[in-house]
Amino acid sequence: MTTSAMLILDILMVLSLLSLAAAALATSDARRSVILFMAFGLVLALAWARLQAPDVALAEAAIGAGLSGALLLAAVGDQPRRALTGDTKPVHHHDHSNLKLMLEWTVTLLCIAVAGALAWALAQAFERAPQATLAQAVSENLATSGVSNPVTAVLLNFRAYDTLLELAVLLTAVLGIFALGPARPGYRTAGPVFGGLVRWLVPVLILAAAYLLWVGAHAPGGAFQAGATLAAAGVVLRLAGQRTVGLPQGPTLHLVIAAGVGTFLLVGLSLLVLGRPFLGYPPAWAGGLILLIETAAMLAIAATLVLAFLGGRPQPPRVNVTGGKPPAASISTLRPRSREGLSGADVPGAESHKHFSEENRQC
Amino acid sequence: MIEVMSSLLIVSGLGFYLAGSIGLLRLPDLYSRLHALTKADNLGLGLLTAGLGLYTQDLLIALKLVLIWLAVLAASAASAHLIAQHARRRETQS
Amino acid sequence: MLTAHWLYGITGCLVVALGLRTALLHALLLHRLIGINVMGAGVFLMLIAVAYRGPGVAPDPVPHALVLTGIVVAVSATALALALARRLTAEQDDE
Amino acid sequence: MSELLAVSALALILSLFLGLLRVVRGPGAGDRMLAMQLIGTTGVGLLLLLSLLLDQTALIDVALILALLAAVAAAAFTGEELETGDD
Repeated sequence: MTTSAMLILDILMVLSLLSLAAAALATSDARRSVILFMAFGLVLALAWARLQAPDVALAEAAIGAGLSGALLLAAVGDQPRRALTGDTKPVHHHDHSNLKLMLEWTVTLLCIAVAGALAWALAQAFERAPQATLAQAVSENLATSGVSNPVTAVLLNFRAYDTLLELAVLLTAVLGIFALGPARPGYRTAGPVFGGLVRWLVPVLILAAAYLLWVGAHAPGGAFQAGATLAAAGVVLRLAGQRTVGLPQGPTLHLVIAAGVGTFLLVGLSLLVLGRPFLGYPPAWAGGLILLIETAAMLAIAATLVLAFLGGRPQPPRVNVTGGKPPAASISTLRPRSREGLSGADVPGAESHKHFSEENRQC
Repeated sequence: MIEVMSSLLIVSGLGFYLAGSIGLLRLPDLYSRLHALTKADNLGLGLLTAGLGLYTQDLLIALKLVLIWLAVLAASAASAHLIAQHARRRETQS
Repeated sequence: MLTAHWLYGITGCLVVALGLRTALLHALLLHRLIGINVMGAGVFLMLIAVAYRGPGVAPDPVPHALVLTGIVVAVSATALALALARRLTAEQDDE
Repeated sequence: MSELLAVSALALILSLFLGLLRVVRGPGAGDRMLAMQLIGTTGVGLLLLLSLLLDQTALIDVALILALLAAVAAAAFTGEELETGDD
């Protein structure tokens, strides 16, 4: 009874995934596509839960069903019917419809071939005995890793190199986003209903992030999930019209962004000096060191994701006074800015005063 | 006895969920669908969490379940309002 | 016979194909980006399906860690691509 | 009791499937987001059921995060962006 119910559940889940993926990709309306992709992410989170991957389900619930949807929705609202959503440089040869059809068929056949090859690889993987995989090694060494959640042990201890490099990838992405120009102008200040939502949602998200970070040592959770949840708090603040979204300004911000890689390297190098292998924690210290690295990584990941949502370098509060900006920023600051940007630009206290009065109006 | 109670709660919760989904599909426009949505959020999840909490007999888990229900309640009320407002603004603009 | 891992694994293969096709063929940048993301999700499905060991048995944590890393990298790469697209639009508007 | 949980999970995924139909059909973006809210709540319920069914307490945490992030998604959908220039 239970097994057949689960089988039907699996089939329905798989069908939803396939049809949502197809529907999200088939439509040419950008907003519709994004919403369908968010629904896909939500069902994917359920699939991870079903396949007993709660760590992945947590990350997917925070990122797939929430953050990446917010990111894409902001991009759709950003440039209505332009490069992103209207046509840019044509990819198809519009006037050669035969050629286009041939291209489409070739690519479709290629994709079918790819799916076939992947299925073959999958069959190979399934045939291998479970003992031959790394799972055995992980469970044998879990006791010395400093944590009892095997996924955290793999990420922060056994394969710490990979996580260090991943944080470097995130850092590179932030630098790329910074290099591309200033952040989007931001959002209108929240009305009473949204303001009420923000007032409880942001503290709860921060608490949830702290909880996930702490619980990650012995249960599903950890720096990635906590970082994504913390970033969601920043995104909500941004959507409510806050400009700084709780991020620190200037050099402190740079420090936070680099905190993940920095702490990781610092720990690794200190261990080298002490005569241990790079990132080879002594078992007695492993738990503490992992928590230290994870805290720094959480802050860096959260800052990265919030900056990703801003879509560029955050605007300093005083735009006109500071000179010597990199070219990209100076071009954009020459453009006429919105009224809010101007009013906040000259008077240092104007920004906070404005928020204050707006807060009062909400009550 | 407790098992019967919790089963009853879970099943009635599911009823509200299904009613909400069917309402969402069958009702003619956004504002009436809003009405279907609230049944699933408030009563469906509420009864389900009550049933599951009773079933686990674990105070910590029951507390978490109540927390989740409250979060969904507050979040869905606010977001349904925001979405309806957004749709209305779009309508009046065009 | 464990059917769940086959079911989800094969779905992963199909999802990869769907995403790849859009990423290669679609004219709009945003759709290509979503296509790439869908493709990534397909790969994740395959990896998690390989890690699955059936009900009541602890799954392999290594693919889980891989997918976790992949999700976070995918979202930051998407953000970078969106920022690039925005800059591209701004440049085209200036012309 | 585990039979009841399994059948309940089945009923919820059916409910989710119906909600997904509305997400696919629309017609407006608002209708889709409203349906997203419903499938979000259904997903929360399903996660809670699965946590007992598969004996994985951590799925309750997943349900909490999903519930919180559904609100973030709705906020992102309705947020009104400021104009860039004065055009």
